[in-house]
Amino acid sequence: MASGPAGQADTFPKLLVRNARERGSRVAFRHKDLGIWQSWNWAEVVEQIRAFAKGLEQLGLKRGEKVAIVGYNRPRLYWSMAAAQWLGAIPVPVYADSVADEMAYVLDHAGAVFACVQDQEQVDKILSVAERLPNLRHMLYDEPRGLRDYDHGKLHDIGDVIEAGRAALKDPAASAALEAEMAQGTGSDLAIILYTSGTTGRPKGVMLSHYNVITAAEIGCSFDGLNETDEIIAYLPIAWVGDHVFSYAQAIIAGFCVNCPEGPDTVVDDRREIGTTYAFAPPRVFETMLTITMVRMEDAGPLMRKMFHYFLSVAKKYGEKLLNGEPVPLGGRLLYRLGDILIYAPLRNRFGLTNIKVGYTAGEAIGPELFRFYRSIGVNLKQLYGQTEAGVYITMQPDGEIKADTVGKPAPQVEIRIAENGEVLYRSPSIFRGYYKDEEKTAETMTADGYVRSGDAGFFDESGHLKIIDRAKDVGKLNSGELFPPKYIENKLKFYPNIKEVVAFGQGRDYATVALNIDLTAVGNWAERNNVVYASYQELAGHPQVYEMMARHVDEVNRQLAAEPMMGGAQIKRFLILHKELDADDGELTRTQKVRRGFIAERYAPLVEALYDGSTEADISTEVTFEDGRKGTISARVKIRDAQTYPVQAPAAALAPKEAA
Amino acid sequence: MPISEWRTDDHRIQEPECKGEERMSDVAAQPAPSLLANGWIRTGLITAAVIAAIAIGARIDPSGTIHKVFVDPFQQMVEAPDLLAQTVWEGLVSGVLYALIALGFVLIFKASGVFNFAQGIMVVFAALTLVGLHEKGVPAFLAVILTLGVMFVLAATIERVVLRPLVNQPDIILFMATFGITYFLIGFGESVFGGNPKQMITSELYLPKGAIDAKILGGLVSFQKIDIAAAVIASLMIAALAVFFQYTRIGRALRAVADSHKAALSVGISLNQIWVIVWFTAGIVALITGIMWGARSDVSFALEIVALKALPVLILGGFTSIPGAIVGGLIIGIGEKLGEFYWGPLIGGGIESWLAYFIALGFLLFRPQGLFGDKIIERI
Amino acid sequence: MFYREAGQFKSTYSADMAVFPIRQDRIGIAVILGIAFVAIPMLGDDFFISSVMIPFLVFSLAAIGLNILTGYTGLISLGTAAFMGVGAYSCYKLTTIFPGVNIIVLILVSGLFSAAVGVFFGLPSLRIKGFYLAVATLAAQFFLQWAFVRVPWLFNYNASGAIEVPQRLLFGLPVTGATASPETRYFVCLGLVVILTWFASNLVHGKIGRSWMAVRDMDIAAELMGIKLLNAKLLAFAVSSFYAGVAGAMMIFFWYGTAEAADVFNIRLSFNILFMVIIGGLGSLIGSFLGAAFLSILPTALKFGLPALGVPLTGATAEHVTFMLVGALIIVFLIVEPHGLARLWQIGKQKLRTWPFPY
Amino acid sequence: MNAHTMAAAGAPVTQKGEVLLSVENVSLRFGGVKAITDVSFDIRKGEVRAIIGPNGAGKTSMLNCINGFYHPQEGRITYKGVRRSKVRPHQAAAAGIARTFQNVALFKGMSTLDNIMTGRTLKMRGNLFWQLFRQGPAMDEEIAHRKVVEDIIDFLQIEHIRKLPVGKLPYGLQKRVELGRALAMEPELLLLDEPMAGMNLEEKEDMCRFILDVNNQFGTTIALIEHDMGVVMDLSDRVVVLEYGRKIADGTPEEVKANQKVIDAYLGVAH
Repeated sequence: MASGPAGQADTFPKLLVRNARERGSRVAFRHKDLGIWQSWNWAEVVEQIRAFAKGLEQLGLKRGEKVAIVGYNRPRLYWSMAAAQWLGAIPVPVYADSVADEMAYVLDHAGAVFACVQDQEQVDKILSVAERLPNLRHMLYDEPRGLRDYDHGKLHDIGDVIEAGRAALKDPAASAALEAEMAQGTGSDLAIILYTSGTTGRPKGVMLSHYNVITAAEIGCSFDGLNETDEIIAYLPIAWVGDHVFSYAQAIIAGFCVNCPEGPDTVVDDRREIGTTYAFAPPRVFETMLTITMVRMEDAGPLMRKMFHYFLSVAKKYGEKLLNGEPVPLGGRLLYRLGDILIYAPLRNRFGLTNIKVGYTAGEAIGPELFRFYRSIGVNLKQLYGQTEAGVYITMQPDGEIKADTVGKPAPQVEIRIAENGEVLYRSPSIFRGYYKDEEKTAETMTADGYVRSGDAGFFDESGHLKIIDRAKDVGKLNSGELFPPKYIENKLKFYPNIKEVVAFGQGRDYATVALNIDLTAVGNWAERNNVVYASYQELAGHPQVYEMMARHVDEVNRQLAAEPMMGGAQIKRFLILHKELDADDGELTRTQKVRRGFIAERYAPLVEALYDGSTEADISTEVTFEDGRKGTISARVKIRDAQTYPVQAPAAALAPKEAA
Repeated sequence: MPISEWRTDDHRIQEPECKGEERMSDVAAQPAPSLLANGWIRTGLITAAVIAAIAIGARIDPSGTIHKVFVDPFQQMVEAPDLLAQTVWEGLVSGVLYALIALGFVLIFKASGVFNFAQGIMVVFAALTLVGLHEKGVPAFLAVILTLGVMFVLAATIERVVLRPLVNQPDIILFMATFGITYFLIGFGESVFGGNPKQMITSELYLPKGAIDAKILGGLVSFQKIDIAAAVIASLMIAALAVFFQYTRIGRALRAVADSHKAALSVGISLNQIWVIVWFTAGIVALITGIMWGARSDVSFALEIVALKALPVLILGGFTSIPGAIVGGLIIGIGEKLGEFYWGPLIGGGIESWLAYFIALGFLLFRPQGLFGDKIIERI
Repeated sequence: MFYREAGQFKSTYSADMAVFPIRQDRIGIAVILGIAFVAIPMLGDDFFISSVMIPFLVFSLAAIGLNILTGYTGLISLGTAAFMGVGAYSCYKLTTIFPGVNIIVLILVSGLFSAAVGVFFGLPSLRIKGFYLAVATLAAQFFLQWAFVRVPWLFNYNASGAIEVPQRLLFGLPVTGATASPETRYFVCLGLVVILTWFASNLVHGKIGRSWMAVRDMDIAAELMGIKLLNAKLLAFAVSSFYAGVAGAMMIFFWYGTAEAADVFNIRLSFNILFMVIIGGLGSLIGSFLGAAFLSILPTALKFGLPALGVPLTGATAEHVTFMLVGALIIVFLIVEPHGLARLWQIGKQKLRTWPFPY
Repeated sequence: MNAHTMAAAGAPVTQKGEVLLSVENVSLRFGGVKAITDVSFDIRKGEVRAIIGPNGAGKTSMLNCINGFYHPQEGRITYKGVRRSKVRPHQAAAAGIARTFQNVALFKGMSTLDNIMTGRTLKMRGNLFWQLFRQGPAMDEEIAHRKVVEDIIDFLQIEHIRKLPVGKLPYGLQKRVELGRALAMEPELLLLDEPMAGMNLEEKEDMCRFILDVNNQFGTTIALIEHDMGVVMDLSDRVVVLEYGRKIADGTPEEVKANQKVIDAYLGVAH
């Protein structure tokens, strides 16, 4: 790993000092506390961090030692990271909601000697596992409330530590020594260890150097033109790489302001107050916001509701085009402008997204409808694909090239390769230096030529955008040897509001098939509008018109699949609509509402068989659990339909019918 | 007297501001603020001292202001007892009128907790309707019955349009609503019957006319027959009301509702019915008051101002006490007539317009709960 | 929908405690002031200014005064007209005694006289509450009204018993008397009302306002907080009467020009102002304006509006119908929104803030 | 169990500091009814003193005597070594006695913030002139006190209701706001009349913690009336027991719990 040229700001403490020099009076941190946004400018922040670092030094923190940081997004916890880095120690942020046992593992594994924590709750948690943490020497807390009577031998108020440091720094020699300590740091030094939970096993500590993090942060800053006038709200876990890069690294590099909300419950209000210009949220946040919107609008007057939906349809038609700078007829422009005054701008205001320059969603696939909704009302929402090991960025969506179903092009300085099995491999200056104390895992993950295995399967579409299909290990093969990505197919279908759940079959079979669950609310609404009478879910699910509807959706998905390289073989040949809703109580879904493919295949074996033996109907009877816990049996005759498949075409030609449709 | 038993000790009613939920403890106590603890004794002492001081002052300066205010009027009273008697009688008569207005008011306040500002206007309205109907050619006694019908319709309308939608609103809101009723009735009455003062149809109702001049205390005191009739009718009406409340089912329900709304419901009469009945009763009282008043002077909306005098009467008598209303009315009536006659000329006359309020105010400062009210107990 | 509050955050307590913390509200106020100071004098004709706007301003000020007493401190007063009368007569006497002194100063000083009288009649408020207190204020009403008629010194022994407003200049322009143009009178009224409203708003948002509201909401607890009930109540009486007094002086000097007290400052005016406060909304300054607008403009609008709609009305009938309508409207209002126009205003504002959501 | 609760649950100190307030032979009558008969006890600086007893035992009347709502006909109350006669409530407030009520007595039309701000009234100078302009000294003072109030809001964790009118808040929160308003007076003696009445278990625990924290962090002397014996035993240093207006026991929670008269009184009244 290369380090920056000598004398340049190649570590975060050096960058902070630069900020204090160049934009000392700009606000760096805000914290909603005691009713108002308490603010600190860069000069004050650096003064605090210096004193904090001195205080830590007095408590005996040494270069290379680890400092655990536990709590919600609080300015002084961010400062504790910088203060540790100032001395060459390595901050190890920990998820605040971890249970004591998990926390004990991380703290022990990292060998943390200090812990900076938010409040009594975290102090208690760590004290409860203190005997497992022989290395832990001191604990510092941000909020003194309730901690008055604790033994303060090893427990300190951060405020007191900073105060002590400040007093010690009155001595010019001590001050100079502290500066020298900071100057010793170089870009190649370890900056932070971020523990990733991973899907299996114990968390792994991803080691990132200053150079890694600075490079990653710079990629993002230059990509979206972030500067010191931007505002961000820090509300995601500080132990997560996204928050570390967005709310810490980029804030320091671009010099923008980090706003810490009053508490986890007030994020929405606090975001609105600040009016952030730069935002990050996982899809579920956007989804919740939209759901609340729709639910609330249900209570609005009929006129209001009508107007709302009319203008949403206008937005659907023109909004995204306008945002992408595509041509839109004058009438459309005017209508959109009117809609902006009446609906979109007030909506953005309620979401607190009025001033948003760019917003990111990542973490998991976002529904295209959801994604387009926000873009259509004028929020520049983008997707990115990233991992902790990459220092976050792998691919990003450049302005004007934003698609709902891809995660964008390789980020600047990132090289991507698709492996034989479809796995995405990447290499960049910001990738991690290895897992802490785990050579074996590191070797497994990194290739000899310096690429990192992402564990995800994906492919590039015709315009060079990466599409993530699934976890690499979940992607199967049909008998023909073609790829069969079940989750990818399921997600494509699930993004239709009429479809609630999908199970795709095909592993080790000749072709792909799906079993569907309709969304009773959406389809029921449709039925009401179209005078379709039904008495139960089962009846509606078996209705010929509903089958027609589903056939159209399947058809569309097939066209899309046909147009995508490598996916054409996974087109859906046959489908059926299940006679009952998949239910976690029946073991068909996990408690987090994920389909249990294997279990369903067994339970509905006659149906699955029918999907492959060419019959048009099949009888099934399944045991169900009612809400009151009673068990019963549902029997039904389920129809099976063939779906049209399309020849795998050249991408351009394949898109044509889709556009027409 | 049975009516006196109808007086409630409910603090909510004595103290309109003090709602039930404001009670904060289970133990009652005297209010700590007491300008003059042991009021009567201390008041007596102070009064005696003041009188003594005045007497001395008057002695020293027999022609000065003190003499004019504190000695001269009493000398006049003693010197011309017939004039005093006449004045007292005049006061008594207007006192009866005040008492009648206050009575209508007390009825409504007790049963529905509404501070009915419109009572005065109801009096005018009833009288106007009667005279108006007669002018249109309706025979007098039929007109009385029709007017009663109008008053019933009015009561039912008020219950339906005003009271029912405003149930459970704060007192001030209901009070304001009766202002609305007042305005409406003024406008309505004037547009139907015209704004000019009218003559009451006394002879058609066989009410006596003329005066009896009695030789009393060495002079002639003139008693208007109509005034005597008024006093008699008022007494009869009060007696009738007493019987009504004591011996009829509705009357008992009304007494129950004054104590608690729930209790009234258990008697089996709906609150709405009770309101109609009580407002109608107040309407009857208003009609009788209107006839009496109209017989002495013109029937016009000028009575609106006179009706306000019911307020000091109520303060004196307490908002919930019928005997209080009567005694209060008489005190105010006599007090202001005496004041006007003996002291008025000293400061230009016309003090009748405000004297009643000052009497009530002075009274309030020493006995905030009124003449017949129980001592207010503040609960915390 | 006009409220775009995203990005409006407070990083100091003074910003957080501002009377109008939302930028759009501040813009709204600026627009209203702009209309009042520029558009109305430019566009309104003399009739509109002198028969609609000036009465509206006078009533607004009186309503603010009564609202301070009744809405904020919870003391009912039926004597507002009398306190207005004190202001008017004081001002008249002051102009006679000090002909050279600036008329604005005299108007404000007459407010002080009214305040003093108000304090005197407020003294019983320590002992008595609620409707009982209303009777005390009625005593003020009738006594003062009597005094205006019976004490000839107050009207300079005029044979007619009326007071005639002399001409006074302000910056060389006649502002009172027959030669004063409606615009000048309007500007002076507007200026006074704006400044006094600002003062009132400052008072009710600060320590004093909190003491008043504490006394109103629960006097026992207020006393426990160390609030001296008598002081708080008397201060409310003083401030309230000051506003009423200034409004009364303005009424005679800028609107009526001449007046017989018994006709003007009567109990009905007191009631009218009480209605304004109730219909406008107790404990709301904006409500005072809304209530004043509603009740001062409504009769004029009816008088001229109904014939325009083809309902023939002669003078007397018009008055009767107005009375009926006002009475009916009061009842309707109390039923529909007992908390007054201010609450409707607030609900409307809340709707706009949460737009497009219903809540 | 964490370190904090262990420290708090340690053996209560039976005698804390000198006597702050003493009640000697106090009797209170309303007309012919005797509410309190010849009751004497004292409250020492820094302690949590509980007053318990069945309904109608005169507990609230006792508090009312202490802060000047009632004036007992007999006996004397000495506060900080000075015998008081006919103290008015606002004088008691000025002397450092704050109070909450059994059924909250908040200013319902005002926000949480304004309610607690009224608690600062005595500490505010208030200059009418500057108040008119809401600038300069008036604003500075307002801000200075707002800061104190915000600390209290933070302490009681009622940030989210800061600007809401208190009338519509749930009961438990109202009680918390009322405590906040009393705390804003920075009292030396805090009288709490059934601070936990009508609360659920969780709210009670919160309230207990607040009371202990107030006593602990600010050294405030607390006298409280409470029905929940468990709470009383946990919170208080000393307990005085009243029944029918008479004192029947006085001592540490353990002593009182063992007292036969107390047991009888509590068994006699179904609790």
